This record gives sequence, C-alpha cells and structure tokens, in this order.
Amino acid sequence: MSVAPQAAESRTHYLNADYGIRSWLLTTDHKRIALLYLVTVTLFFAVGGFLAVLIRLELLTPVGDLVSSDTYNRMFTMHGITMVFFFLIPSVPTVLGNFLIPMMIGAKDMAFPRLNLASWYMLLAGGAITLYSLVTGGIDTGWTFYAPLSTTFSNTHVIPAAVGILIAGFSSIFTGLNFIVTIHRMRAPGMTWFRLPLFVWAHYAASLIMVLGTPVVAITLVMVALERGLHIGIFDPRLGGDPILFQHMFWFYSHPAVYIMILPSMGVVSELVACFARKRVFGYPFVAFSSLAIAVFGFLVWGHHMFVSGQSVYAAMVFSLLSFLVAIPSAVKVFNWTATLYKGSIAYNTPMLYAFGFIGLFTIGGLTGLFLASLGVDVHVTDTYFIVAHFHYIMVGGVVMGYLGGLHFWWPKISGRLYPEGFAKLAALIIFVGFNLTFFPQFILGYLGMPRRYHAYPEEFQVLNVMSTAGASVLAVGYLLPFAYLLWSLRYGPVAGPNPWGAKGLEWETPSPPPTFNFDHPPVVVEEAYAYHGGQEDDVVA
Amino acid sequence: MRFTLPLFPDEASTMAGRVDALYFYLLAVTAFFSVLIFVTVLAFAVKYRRSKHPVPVQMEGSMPLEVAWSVIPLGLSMVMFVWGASIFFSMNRPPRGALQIYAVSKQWMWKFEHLDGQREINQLHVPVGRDVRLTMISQDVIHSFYVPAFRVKQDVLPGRYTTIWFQATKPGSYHLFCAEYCGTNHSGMIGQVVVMEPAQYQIWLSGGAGEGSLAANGQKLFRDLACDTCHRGDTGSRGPDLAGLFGKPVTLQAGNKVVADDSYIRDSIVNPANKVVFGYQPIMPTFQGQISEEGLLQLLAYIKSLEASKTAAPAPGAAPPAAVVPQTRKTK
Amino acid sequence: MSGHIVSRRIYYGIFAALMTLTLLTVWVATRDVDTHIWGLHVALNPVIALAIATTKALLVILYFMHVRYSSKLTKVTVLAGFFWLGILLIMTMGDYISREWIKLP
Amino acid sequence: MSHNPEAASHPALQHHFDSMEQQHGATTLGMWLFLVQEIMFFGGLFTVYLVYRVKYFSAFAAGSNSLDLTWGAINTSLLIGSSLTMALAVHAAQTGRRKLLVLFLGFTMLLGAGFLGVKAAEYHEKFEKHHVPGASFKIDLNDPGQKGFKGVDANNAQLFFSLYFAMTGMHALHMVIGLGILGVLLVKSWKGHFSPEYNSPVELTGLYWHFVDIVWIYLFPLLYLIDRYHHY
Repeated sequence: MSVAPQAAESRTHYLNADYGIRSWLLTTDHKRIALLYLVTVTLFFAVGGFLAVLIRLELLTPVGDLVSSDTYNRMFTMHGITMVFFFLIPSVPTVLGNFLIPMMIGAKDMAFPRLNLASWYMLLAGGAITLYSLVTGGIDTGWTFYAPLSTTFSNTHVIPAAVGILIAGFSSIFTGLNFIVTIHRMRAPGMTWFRLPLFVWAHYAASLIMVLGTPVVAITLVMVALERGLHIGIFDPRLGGDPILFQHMFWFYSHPAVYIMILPSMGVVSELVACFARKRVFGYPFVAFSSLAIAVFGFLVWGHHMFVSGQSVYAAMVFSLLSFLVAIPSAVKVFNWTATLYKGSIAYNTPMLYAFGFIGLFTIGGLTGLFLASLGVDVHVTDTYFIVAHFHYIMVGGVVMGYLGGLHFWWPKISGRLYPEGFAKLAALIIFVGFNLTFFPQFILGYLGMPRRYHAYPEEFQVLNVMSTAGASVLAVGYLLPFAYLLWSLRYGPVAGPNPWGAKGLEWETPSPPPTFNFDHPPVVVEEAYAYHGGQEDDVVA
Repeated sequence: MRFTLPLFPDEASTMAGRVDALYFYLLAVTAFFSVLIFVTVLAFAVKYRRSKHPVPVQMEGSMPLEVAWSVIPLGLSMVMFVWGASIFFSMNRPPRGALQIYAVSKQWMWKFEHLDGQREINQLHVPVGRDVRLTMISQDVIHSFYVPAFRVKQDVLPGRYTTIWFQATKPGSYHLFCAEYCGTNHSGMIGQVVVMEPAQYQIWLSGGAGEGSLAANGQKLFRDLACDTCHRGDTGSRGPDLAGLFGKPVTLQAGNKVVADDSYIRDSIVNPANKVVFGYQPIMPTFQGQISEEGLLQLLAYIKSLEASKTAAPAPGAAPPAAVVPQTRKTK
Repeated sequence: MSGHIVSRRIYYGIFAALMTLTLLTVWVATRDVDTHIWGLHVALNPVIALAIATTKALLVILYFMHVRYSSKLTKVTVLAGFFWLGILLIMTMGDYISREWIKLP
Repeated sequence: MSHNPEAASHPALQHHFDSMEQQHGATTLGMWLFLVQEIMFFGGLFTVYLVYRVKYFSAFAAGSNSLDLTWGAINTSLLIGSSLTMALAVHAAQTGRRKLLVLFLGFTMLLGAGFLGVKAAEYHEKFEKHHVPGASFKIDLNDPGQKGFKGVDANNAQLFFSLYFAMTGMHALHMVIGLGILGVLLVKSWKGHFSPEYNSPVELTGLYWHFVDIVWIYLFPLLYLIDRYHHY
C-alpha cells in the first residue's frame, strides 16, 4: 500500500462519534441506519437460507420423508416470503444504497433522515409480525398468496403474514421516496445528472418502482385480509369474485419487484467493473437510461406470469411481446460491461470476481427468461423447476452476487478495515460453483416437467435433485465464510486507507470510516464519474 | 435409488414436436450469446490483466455498437415471439370434432367424466391419434392440468370453465401433474394419462359405464330440479327454449348479444340474474351451491345434446337425445 | 422560503366552478343522455360523470395544489402517478375485455 | 439544490440542508411522491371496482341507487368547501396572517368533521339495513326502499357494498389522519410557528388535504351516480 492508512481510532468518525444502544436505535445518520439494515437483512437471510437447506434436504429423496407435506409447504412459503420481502428487496438499496448514495452525490445525509430510521423500524416490525406467523404455526399459501387458497381454503396464519408484508412494503415505499428526493435535491455543486455514478442511476430507477408499484400490492394484501376475515367476495368465485384479478394486482407489483431487486445490483456491478478495469463505463448514457427503461417497461409485462391462468389469449400475446422488449435494456447492460473490460487494466480482487460471477449468472438467468416470455414454451415450463432455476439465477446469481461484491468493495469504507483477500476469493469461488451445481440441474428438471412446490416427486427426477441438494450444501458453506471473515476483519483486518482500491467517486475521497456528516469539507464536483486516467497513480493495491 | 439421468422428456403429442422445435431454437440462440459473452469476458480478463496491461485505454461508447447490440437481439427475440405466439394460439383453439371429456378437480384429486358415463379418478384414458378436448373446472382452489409429455398445461379455475386439448401420438402411460400450488397435498395430486390404441380404447369404453351417459344423467337432474316446468320449449313458457341453444347467439335484456357457450350456460344456472334473456322476466332462482360441479357438467352435456328440431323434454324413458357415442359425436 | 402565492380571487373562482360542476353532475345523472352511435347503444352518463370529475380534479390540482405554478418536476411527478394508474387499469381491463374474443368451436 | 452555506440560517432549517430553499424543495417533492404512492394505493381499489362494475353492472346500479344522493352531494360540497378553506389557510400562512391562518384551519377541520359526521350517519343507515358486507349481509326485497335490488344477485350486491365500504372507509381513514395533522398545525400556528419564510408544513398538509378531496371527487360519481336515470 502506498498510502499510509491513518489509524481509524485516532479520529472521530460515524462509528465512534457516539456510543451506547440509544445512539444506534435513535440515530438519523444514514450510515448507521445502513448498518442496522445490514444486521436485519442478514438475520432474515439466515432464516430464509436455513429453510432453503431444509427444503433441499427434503428433496434428496423422492418420497416426502423428512417433514410432512404441511411442514414442507410452510417451509417454502416462509423461504419465499423472507427472502423476497425481507432480504432481496431491501438488501442492496437499504444497506449499500443507504450508506453510499448521500456520499456518492456529496450530501451530508438523506433528504429525510428520520423517515429513513422510521423505514428501518417498519421493516423490523413487518419482519417481526411475519416471523410471529412462522413461530405460531406458519403459513402455507406460497409467497404468492394466490386466491382463493389464501383467502378461503388455507387455515394457516395468512393475515399476520399479509400485515407484516404490508408494513415492510411501506418501509420500501418510504425508502424509495427518500432516495428519489435525495438524488433530486441533495446533489453537491457540480454533480450533474450525467456525472452521477451508475449505482445512483440504478437506485433511482429502482426507487421509482418502489414508489409506484408497492402501494398496489399493499392494497391487494389489505383486500386479501378483508376477504379472509369477512368473506365479502372480492376474490372468492363462489361470491362472484375473480381469483385472476388477484393475480393481476399481485403481479403488477411483484414482477417489477424483480427489478427492484436486480437494478441496484446492476448498479453495484457497474461500479466494480469500472474500478477494477480502471476504465470509465463503456456507453455510460446507455447504461444509465437502460435502468430507467427497465423500470418503465418492467411495469408492462406482469401478465407473463399468467399465460396458463385463464387470462385472455390476446392479453397474453401483448404481455409476451412486451416481455421481449424489456429483455433488450438488460442485454445492453451486459454488452456494455463486457466492452468496458476491453483494453482495461483488470485486477482480480474479490469484488471483481463477484462482478464476473454476476455477469455470467445474470446472462444465463436473463436468457432463460426468453424461454418464459415465449408463449409456446412457457406453457410447458411455467410452474415447473425451470421457473425456480430461472429466478434463482436472477435473484441469487444476480442480486446476491452483486450484494456480496458490493459489500466486499465498500467494506473498507464501512468498517475501516480490509477483509482477508485469500479467504474472500475462496468464498467467491465456492459460491459460484455451489450456485451452479444447485440450480443448473433445476433447468433440466423443469423441462422434464417436475412441478415446483412438490414435496414428493417421481423417482426418475432423483439424480438431478441429489445434484441440486449437493450444490446447496456447497453454497451454504460459501455463504457462511464471508459471514465469519467479515466479522473477523472488524477486529483483526488491516486498517484500510480512504481509498484502498484506487477507485474514483466521492465516497472514496473521504476517510474510512467517514465522519458523521460524510465530508470534512463540502465537496465540489468537477469531473465525470469514473474519470480513470490510466496511469499508475491510481494503482494503490498491487 | 435407481440411477437414471433423464435429460429430455417424452414427446407424445402433436404439440410436443412444435414446442420442442422452438425450444431448440431458443437453446441455440441463448447458447450462442452465453458463449459469446463468457468467452469475451474471459478473453478480456486474461488479455488485459493488470500485470500484462497496466495502463488502460480510455474510450467513450460507440453508437453503432449500441444500436447493433440492441437491434440484433430484438430481431432474434421477435422471431421467438411470433413463433411462440403461433404455438400458443393453436394450443388455445381446440379443433372441431374433438373428443369431449370433462374434468373436475378438487383438493387433491382429478375426476374425469366421459360422455358415455365412464368416470375415472386420477386416471384419464384417451385414444391415440384423436383430438381430445377437456372442459375443466375446480371445486375449490386453482389447480393446473399438466401433462409434460404432451407439453400442455392449463389452470383449472373455480367458478369458470377452462379448456385444453391435445392429440396423443404414442400409446403409453404419462404423468399427469397438478402444476398450480393448491395446498397441503399438492404433490399428491398426480395421476396418469393412459394413451391407448383405438381398438383397446373401445374395449375400455365398453367396460365400466354403469350409470348412464352424461347427458342422460343431466336429463334426469333437469327433471329432478324441475327445470322443465319453465324451460318447456313451447310458446308461452316462462323460460327460454333450450333446444338447439348451444353455440347460438342470445340477445340479453340489455340488448347485447352473447354466444351460448359452456360458460354462458353455467353462469345462467348459478347466477341467472346476470344474463337474463331479452323478453323474459328475471324470475329464475339461483342454483349457486345447490348443484355440484359434476351435476352442472351433466346439465351442460344434456343441454348441448338437445337439438333444435326435437322437443326440449322428450318422453321419460326415451333414449338420450343426440348421438352421445364419442366416436361419431360432433361437438358444435 | 415558501411556494407560489395564488390570489384569493382565483381560489374563490375555483370554488364556485367546483360547486357548479357538482350540481351539474348530479343533474346530468338523473337525465337520459344515452345515445346511439352506429346503431350501438352507448350510455353517456358515466362518460359525462367522469369527464366532470376529471375537470374538477384538474382544477383542484392546478390551482388549489399550485401545480400550474410549480416546477416541471412536480408536473412530471403528478403525470407519472396518473400514467401508472392508467397502466394498471388499462392492461388489467385489456384481459377482461378480450377474454371472449377467441371463439371456441 | 443550491448549496449556499452563507444563507441566513432559519431556526427551522435542518442540519443536513444548506438552505431553506433546498429544504422546501425536498419536502415538497417528498410530499408529491407520497401522493403518487397514494394514487397507486387507491388505484388498486379503483381497478377492482372497474372490473366488477363492468361484470355486474345491474347489481352496481341497484347498490348505487340505494345510496342517498342528497347526502352524497352535501358531502361533496362540504369537502370542496374544506379544500377552499385549506387553500385560504395556506394563503394566510404565506402572507403571514396568523389569526386568519388559525381561523381557516379551524374551518377546514369543522367541514372535515362535518363530512365524517354525514359519513357516519350513512354507515349507520347501511348497518340498519344489513347492507354491511359479511355474515349478516342481506337484501330485503320486502322493504320498499330496496325494490331496486329485484332480480339482482345478492352476492354481487354485496360486492358493490364491499367496495363502497373499502373505498369510502379508506378515504375516511385518510380524512381522520388529515384532521389529526390539522389539529397539530392549529396549535402550532396559534403559537406562531409559521411565517412567510417558513410555512412548509401548512402547504404540505394542504397538498394532502386536496388529494383526499380529489379521491372523493371521483368516488362520488363512481359510487353514487351509477345509472340513476333508469332507476328514477
């Protein structure tokens, strides 16, 4: 290291500015709130991951022998709910976005710091209520809450889970609102829109979806609870209701929600690729606008979840056509990242390995999406393991890879310490291998016709399921490693300087960990994002 | 554990080949782009690694490249769209003259009713080489009729008929799955579609039909529920004439026309107030919850079997009207 | 710092317009304004009722809520809200309207 | 987003903003985004309403005609009046007239409370008639006031009343929250918290209140005015 790291303990920063539990639970500092979120989503990831392990163990054999079918149904429902609503949707925005966006645009804090804290409490409260439904007997509707199973036939704790998700939904709405206002109103002098890091663009696009989409699922869940409590016929066909209407309202949010998850991770990857290739991102405006295009077009395609639902044939065709269109901006991003590598100066640090992993897995996940947008093939593979594999490639292969890459990349900024590079590279490798071993066989299972959410399955599917379970155990080890060494590094990691990667961006111009109001002197921006010049001067880490 | 590693499902319907052809096109396109991206990323990552290439070369974007990698994928995906849509359209239009079978699903079983009166649970016998059309309804939650070897799937809804059709091409026994999660024993809601040679199918048909044809049972129900007091089929009767009704347009009170299809007839029985025929009073009581889904299907089969020239309620004991032997039956 | 100050006379004028439109919509609702277009029976009542409601909403948004005097960003934000509501309504109704279009033999 | 550290520091300026102008811009945009969120939240109910109104038109017409048009129109007027007084309250705050501000906020609360009072009376009437959805819902064709329901499926009529209660109930909930915020503002303005330089809370509450008014402007024709002519 060429820059002598200043000892973090000798100066005041956001971590040592104040002590005690109150200073955390009542903080309005976006960086501290980000850490509160980090702990919370890690907890939910652990719950969801534990359930995933149990699910895979059950599927080791064709007969349902480990748990009863009722238990199995509760497990995959809770796995889906915690992972989607309490891990994937909040993960990158509330942890990395919260920590970085004010710093990246040169602001002292988010526009609404108290609202930011309130959002965390909402996520916590929503999660607590949802976990309450788990410990008091669980819920067995699947995370999709399809009526009339959820409204009339299930006799599990649907209402508490719906209320929990509703509250978490408002956490998400207020987070998105906060980001949009912050990005519009809090930028430092000179920080024009086209100087914003792509990470910020991606969060802006994701925030639009949070604000515009989440309220619809919120009111839908209110109606599910009303229908369940009062039997008023909104979704009950015996009383004149239409269960397909529930699916429309649910997917109006829940399809764009996929982009709430993936867009912020795409933003992370743009930062990683630029930094470790020492290059400005190829086609910056195209990458920026493709985020917005995804956010807008993402709202027009929800019907592709309903091709066999009894939806109109013509509506299905329109939704299919639009689904192909939304694939284009995603492809544009992948091509631009690839082009960014061209004639770069590429380092293989752990975050970059995650970025490579993201590009590979997202490519597979995205391209298999084309199978599902194609009406003729979707009829065969929908509701099978093909779907399960596809969305895990996007959500785990994409989102979690981006999240871990970003967490490693900004870990020195967050904690002031470097993580152990050797262990981290090993973990990244294990996760990549374990992930593919877990989920690639599921594509084949899906085309063979194994339906999802099956507790027991015909014998001929066993070999592929065993492969998948084996992969899941590798994956579990891969996820435990960062948990261990990141904690370890808090105490024993080498002290990081303000900019251990030689990266560009305002967050790297302030000390690590940053002071409470982010900058000792208000920054003024004079150059574009990713103004890498190519010389050795940037090269801090050999 | 039997060590079998299947990689590709049976192709046992006329639709399977079409779906698989598109699938292989999709595989080829996606494999090409995956390999293209993986190889390029790896090649750049190795060639421009920092130890060999310490000074990066900065560049702006390139408009021609951006256009190229937007338009080429768009073109390829439009082929996928048109191809997939045409298959989907065929899947959703059952051909004329298909063999009509009814299905009722409930937590957690499949019930099939043949026109001759054979009933099966979790097993469906069909002849090879003949179009088969299922009209399906659920008694409770949403289920989904899925036969992987046929590459067809359709959700089965409560309160509304959906249809699916296929033509099996190979005799054998194939998995039938419920593909829409339906509660506790979802994974147990499985069965078998048995595809038989026509001759064997005939033998099977002449087997167990003990309870009279579907239409005949419908006729009995029609009388038991006293439908025939109003739907007498003569002038001055309080309900519309049902003979020859099926498939014909009907003018409703509001002045709009609807076609009397499966759904119309079902809705008119369970929720008569909504679709009152022009010129009639809304006096028919609702039969919601009073007739089982199977009963409704029997009534439907009976009403479909009534032909315009015949009287609506033939003398008791007469043979069930219209040809109900599947081999010669023409659905309207 | 505060937003644009609108003259009170405009407020009273808008109030009068809103009250007039309310009376109008009640009056029209009890009149037969159905018509025939190309031989099709078209009920105009709901169309008129919604047109009046939209006019009233626009008056409130533009004047009471000062959007007429606000930044482009505010205008775009309001439009986005109604645009996305339109997506939800139109694409959902698209399914219901076209369900019967396919003719089963 | 003008950053001007030298700008005169107002006591209401929060630490992370550079100027009152920036703070005002941020809070206004924040409120508008919240209202956009509200549009989508109510939008879910409007979607369900639209689907079932088309599907079960006669039941919706009968249900609509069983509502009291006069009370509906009076409530619309009350709410429009409260929007006027709210706008005048904002004006008073912007021009620094404390007494007028207090007065208009008081009027607004009064009109809002009047609206809720009428709504409560209407709910009570529905309760008496067993038109509240749920186990005790029934249509009584022997009641001359309910003749309009002849030939209408009771389940579909219940669907209309479910949406009536869901939509007006959600609207009333927003009114109650609005009244609470207005109460706080009333006390603060009495104490002289607001000035021509700082009145964002009044202005933003105004935006919220007008939005609630707009929701009602749509609810009134959608719920009260379906097919009135044919039933007259």
